Amino acid sequence: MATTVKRKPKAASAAVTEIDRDTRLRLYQLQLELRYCEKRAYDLFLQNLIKGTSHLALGQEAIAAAFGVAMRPDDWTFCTYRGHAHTQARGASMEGVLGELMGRVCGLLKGKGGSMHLTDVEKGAMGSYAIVGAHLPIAVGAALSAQYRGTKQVAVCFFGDGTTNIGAFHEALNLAVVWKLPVVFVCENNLYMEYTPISAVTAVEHPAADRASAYGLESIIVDGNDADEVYRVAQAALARARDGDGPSLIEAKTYRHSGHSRADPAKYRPPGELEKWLERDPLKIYRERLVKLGVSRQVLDDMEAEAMRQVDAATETAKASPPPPLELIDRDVWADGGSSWRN
Amino acid sequence: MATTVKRKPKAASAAVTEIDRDTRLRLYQLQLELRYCEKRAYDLFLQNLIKGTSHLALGQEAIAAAFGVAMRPDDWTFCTYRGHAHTQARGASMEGVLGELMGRVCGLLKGKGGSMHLTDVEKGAMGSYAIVGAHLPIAVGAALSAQYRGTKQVAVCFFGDGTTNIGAFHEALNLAVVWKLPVVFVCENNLYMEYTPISAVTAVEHPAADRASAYGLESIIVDGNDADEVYRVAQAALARARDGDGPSLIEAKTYRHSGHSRADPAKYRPPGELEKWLERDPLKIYRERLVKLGVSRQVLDDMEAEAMRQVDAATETAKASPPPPLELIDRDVWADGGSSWRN
Amino acid sequence: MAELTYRDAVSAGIAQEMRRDERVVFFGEDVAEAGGVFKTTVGLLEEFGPKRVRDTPISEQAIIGAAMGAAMTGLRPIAEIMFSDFFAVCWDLVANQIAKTRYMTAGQVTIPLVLRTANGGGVRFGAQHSQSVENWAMAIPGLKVVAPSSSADVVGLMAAAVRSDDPVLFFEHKFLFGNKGEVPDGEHVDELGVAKVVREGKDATIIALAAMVPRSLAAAQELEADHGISATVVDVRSLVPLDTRTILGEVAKTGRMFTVEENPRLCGWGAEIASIAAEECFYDLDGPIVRITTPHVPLPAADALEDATIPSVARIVETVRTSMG
Amino acid sequence: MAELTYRDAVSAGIAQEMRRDERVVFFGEDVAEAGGVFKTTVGLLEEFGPKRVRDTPISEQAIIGAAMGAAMTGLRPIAEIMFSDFFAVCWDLVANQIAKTRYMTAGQVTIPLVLRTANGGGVRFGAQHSQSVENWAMAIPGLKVVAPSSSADVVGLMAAAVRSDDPVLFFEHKFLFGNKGEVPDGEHVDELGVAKVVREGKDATIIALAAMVPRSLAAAQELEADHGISATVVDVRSLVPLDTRTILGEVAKTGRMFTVEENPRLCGWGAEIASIAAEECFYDLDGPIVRITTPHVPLPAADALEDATIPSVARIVETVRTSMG
Ligand SMILES: Cc1ncc(C[n+]2csc(CCOP(=O)(O)OP(=O)(O)O)c2C)c(N)n1
Ligand SMILES: Cc1ncc(C[n+]2csc(CCOP(=O)(O)OP(=O)(O)O)c2C)c(N)n1
Ligand SMILES: [Mg+2]
Ligand SMILES: [Mg+2]
Repeated sequence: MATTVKRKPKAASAAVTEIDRDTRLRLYQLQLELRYCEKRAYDLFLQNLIKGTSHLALGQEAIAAAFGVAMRPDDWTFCTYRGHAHTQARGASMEGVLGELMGRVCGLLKGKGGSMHLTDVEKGAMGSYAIVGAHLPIAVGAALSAQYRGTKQVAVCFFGDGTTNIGAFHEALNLAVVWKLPVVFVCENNLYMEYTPISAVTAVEHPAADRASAYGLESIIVDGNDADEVYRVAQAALARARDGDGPSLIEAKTYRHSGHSRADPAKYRPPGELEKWLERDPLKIYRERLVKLGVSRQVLDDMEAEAMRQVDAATETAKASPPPPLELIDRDVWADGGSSWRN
Repeated sequence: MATTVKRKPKAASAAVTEIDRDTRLRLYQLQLELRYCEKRAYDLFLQNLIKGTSHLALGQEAIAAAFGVAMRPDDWTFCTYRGHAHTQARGASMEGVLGELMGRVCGLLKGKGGSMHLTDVEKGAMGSYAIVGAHLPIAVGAALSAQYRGTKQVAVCFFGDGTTNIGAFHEALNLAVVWKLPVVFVCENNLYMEYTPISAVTAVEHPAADRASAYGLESIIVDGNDADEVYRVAQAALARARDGDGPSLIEAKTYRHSGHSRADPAKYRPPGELEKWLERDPLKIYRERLVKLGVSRQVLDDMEAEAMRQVDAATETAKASPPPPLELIDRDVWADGGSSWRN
Repeated sequence: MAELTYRDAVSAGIAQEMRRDERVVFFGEDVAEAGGVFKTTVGLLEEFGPKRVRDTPISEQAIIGAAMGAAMTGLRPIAEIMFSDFFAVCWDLVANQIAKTRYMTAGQVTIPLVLRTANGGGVRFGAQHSQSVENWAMAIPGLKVVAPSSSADVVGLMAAAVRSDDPVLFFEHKFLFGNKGEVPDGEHVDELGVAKVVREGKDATIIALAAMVPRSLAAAQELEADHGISATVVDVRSLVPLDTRTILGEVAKTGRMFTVEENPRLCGWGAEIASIAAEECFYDLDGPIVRITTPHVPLPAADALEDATIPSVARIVETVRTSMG
Repeated sequence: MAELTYRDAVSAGIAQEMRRDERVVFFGEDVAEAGGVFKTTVGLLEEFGPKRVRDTPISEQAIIGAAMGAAMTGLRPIAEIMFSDFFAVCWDLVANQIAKTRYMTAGQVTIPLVLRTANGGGVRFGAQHSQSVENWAMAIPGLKVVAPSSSADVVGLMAAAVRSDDPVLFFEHKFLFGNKGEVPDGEHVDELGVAKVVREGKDATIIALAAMVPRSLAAAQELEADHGISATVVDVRSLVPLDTRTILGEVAKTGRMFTVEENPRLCGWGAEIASIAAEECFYDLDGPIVRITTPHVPLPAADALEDATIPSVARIVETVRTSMG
């Protein structure tokens, strides 16, 4: 699948620029880390060490990884409940992620938020939002802050195909364009909202790209399983935002290998669909490309082993971490650290 | 201004069909009634007989009138606080309208709703909604009911340019298309939201028409000050809906002669703008056309006198009507007629 | 009598009403093909077909608006809002449109609909998927508000809600979905606005709702067994209409009132009922009215934290015991 | 001391803070070029320019979301929601995002913002433009809630709200916009969470907010003059944080408590404060706690109906008199 673009001169769409070897290795490394860590999360469910819900992005790693590599350290990420990868891709620690899923005090949120709200402000991971659409306007606000303060920071906002049908999507896109804000909207079209195919509930074929013109934006579709393609589009959109040319809306075509959430066996998929997409697994694609580009198998094997080692270490740390102390219940409602509503 | 249309085969856009003399006279008569009644409302403010707020549609009558004439009696209208004309155009009585504005018991809502909520269910005027955007999804629901029951009724939903930037607009349009519902969305683009030019807060030039493609709909722009043009577009859209071909989105270009609401002197308008639009006053356009088509001035003068007579009579009735009795406060919260929340 | 889970009682209740009345249609996100994310609507699409049972986009305003418009024009829709927290994205349609339109139009419009939702905490879903927001609804004139605690009540109150000509918000409790209970055979229809005395006692009256009902019952048993305190437990079931007769009557009998609610501390339904008592049966009270609530914090996610935040059996026992002591 | 209308006090308060702190930006619908539909923000665009004072589209979710995102990243935004009823179209951003994010992230995020709005009835705007929804906000953990009754409080509490590192919902009352009052010269900064005893009495304590404060004062005068009942009046000013010390202290002194609120009957702030008293100063009470509220109906529009629905001086007098009699 090639990147397709319609209309408008100053495009956020990808120029065919070269990506150097180091960048490529970082892209692979990051995809490995995201993949292995989420696979571990899956194992931890099965061991009943993760309670509540959890939403894996297995198969969608190329997008988070490409942006993670392309973004400046002081840029901001806003993502969803399916945000483990996006948060980690900004540098949040694996034990912070796994610990939060397991409800341990070493978790990014000390267990207070849970899997759907991963946040690491120091790393620019400005939060995972669990109500569909809410974070799009919030990302717009961060972009307003960057514009106002002249910092050239960019807010990147990830969301799913299903999110394009909620009102907040529309309001956020319009305001971002009206104020020409440095924000990049990334729709990860994985074909399904929860269990319902996006095509069954959407008036257009490409839920994001076919709406871009409603905000005077160009229509950008990228192969979300190809980290290089996403990286190029990301660089262009980030540059456009930094140059003061306003927002972009990118639709990345992808697929989640597992169900919507922990509870979902994904029986609604037509037979053969998953298999077809597994052929296009972003890690598989990327490994093959690196091999073709002359990276030795040994280097790749080492990278894989290293990622696994990190995940193992993080798992041990998280498992050893205690549950959060009960006094945290009354902490941090307010900026003074407390929760008191009376004198 | 001609009707412009982009894309799509089965169009709700106007074919250049002939409009017969009788229809034309009804269109004029209705525009007169709407105009004179609202002008009277304005006079009644000045006499302090109308309290609270009130939103006139002086200058926008062609749209309400054209749909009023084109719709079937059992079709449904959903409109906004600026809904006197739309409600009256379905057959609601002038004293019902003026009485409601004056807070009298003869009002359409017995004084309980006020000017922003005019409703006459018997006439298919299903309500005026005062929170921007809310009635679009409600109209979608009425269309669902028509589709489900197979009645071929159509829901027509009027709203302003500013409304295209709120989330409910987006959700309603998408769902209407997904379910292929018999609903006609009519955006009356009068260039301003309240006091702010729509162009200052909207990402595209044509707030509705430029968004039609985001729902797979054709882009339709019509001269909203020409009742014939609107009538043709209305007929086509209503037919399309009745034939089971789904919704339409129409952008009607128009202008309000007065301020946004009672409190607004409309100082934000650039000099000369109002004057330019007064040249294109729908009543003026229409009278000239009728004269050109051979209708005698005497017939037109008589129609005008008759409309004025009706307004005068309604004014007297409304003035003579008492304020609503206090027992209405506790009525009609519930379907049993009462308001009791306990036993 | 059949034994049904609370979960299955939901679809049973809806199916009972859809069989009876063609005007009842049902829609929401993932409710049709998938049978709902909580599996509360399994089988409805199969039985009633795609015209009556529909999947929607993620468009809560459109869902609620569509339900309202359909209800105004002859249907009796049931719409699902997947988690009650999401009422916040469509509250205008609920609180400003559905609740007020009949009144504002002097009765011209009737809006017979049911908005069902999964409410409440206890399942580690975190602060945006665990709220108890029945108090948001209770605060809005024009809405009826129901929250069943048992399988039988799910069916019976669902039927009453669907048959009501007024809009009803129907709060199903996530924590109860797996609970089993007897449901009367044949058509089962209950009544809105009737509280139930689920345990009779002499010393104190505990007023509870939804998941707090079984917890209050367990607490009452422990209070009796371990502390010799005999407590009445009232299941409110319906916040609007509110059965003040039963509630105040039971309070007057014991002279002590406790409310147990999942709402955060401020402005929950417990405050409302406590205030009614403080005004209307002040002279029957032998001591302070005590509310047992979630503290005024968003709900934390980790198991230990969540369990210590929502009122527990232990906290109910402890609070009643100390206040009576 | 300058005399300012409540309306002009709004822009004065905002301007005072914008002069002091560059991080304060302000936006909303029709607030800049037009100075606001209530003319509460006249002159701000002229003084602070279009980078800091911005008109928005009709997109309340985007407005509130933008305020939140900006607040998380270094600004201190003030956003306007034109009528408080419209919080219903953006309640998710307020109740689920702004209120909870700091807590959920274990304090990683600070959200210093002010959401201002025109609240309350009395101006014939009908049920969708007249609500008193400060109780909606009070029910949500994580929001501070302020409602001034005088010009001085508008300025002083606005300053406190802007300087607070927590999100504050600031309820300006439509009915008070034309009222004049003294405002201290120079920088005026008040404190959140401090109630004010605006009249001291011996027999009863009336707890009021916003437009109900002048009305309660008038009622207290009439009660004293015509019925020999001497009433304390407390202006709550801040619902969160709540000055329970002052409120309960004043209730304890007189032994009788009345709340006067515009909220509809069920789950208003009056219920909350009454319940606190029923628990914490039960033994100080000499009689029932009585709430004076709008009945549980949407607000009707016609003058006669609206005036008879919102608590009036006459109704306050009558209710207190009868309950004390
Ligand atoms: C307002 C709202 N409605 C419904 C949900 C329940 N929900 C959670 S995820 C989801 C599907 C989202 O689909 P999409 O945007 O495609 O993202 P994906 O899960 O595929 O990454 C739904 C309906 C929600 N969280 N918020
Ligand atoms: C959700 C919401 N936000 C703001 C308002 C206040 N308001 C009333 S009318 C209006 C302007 C609407 O503009 P438009 O849609 O163009 O309609 P017009 O008044 O021009 O007919 C605004 C902002 C409202 N009623 N509802
Ligand atoms: Mg998806
Ligand atoms: Mg307009």
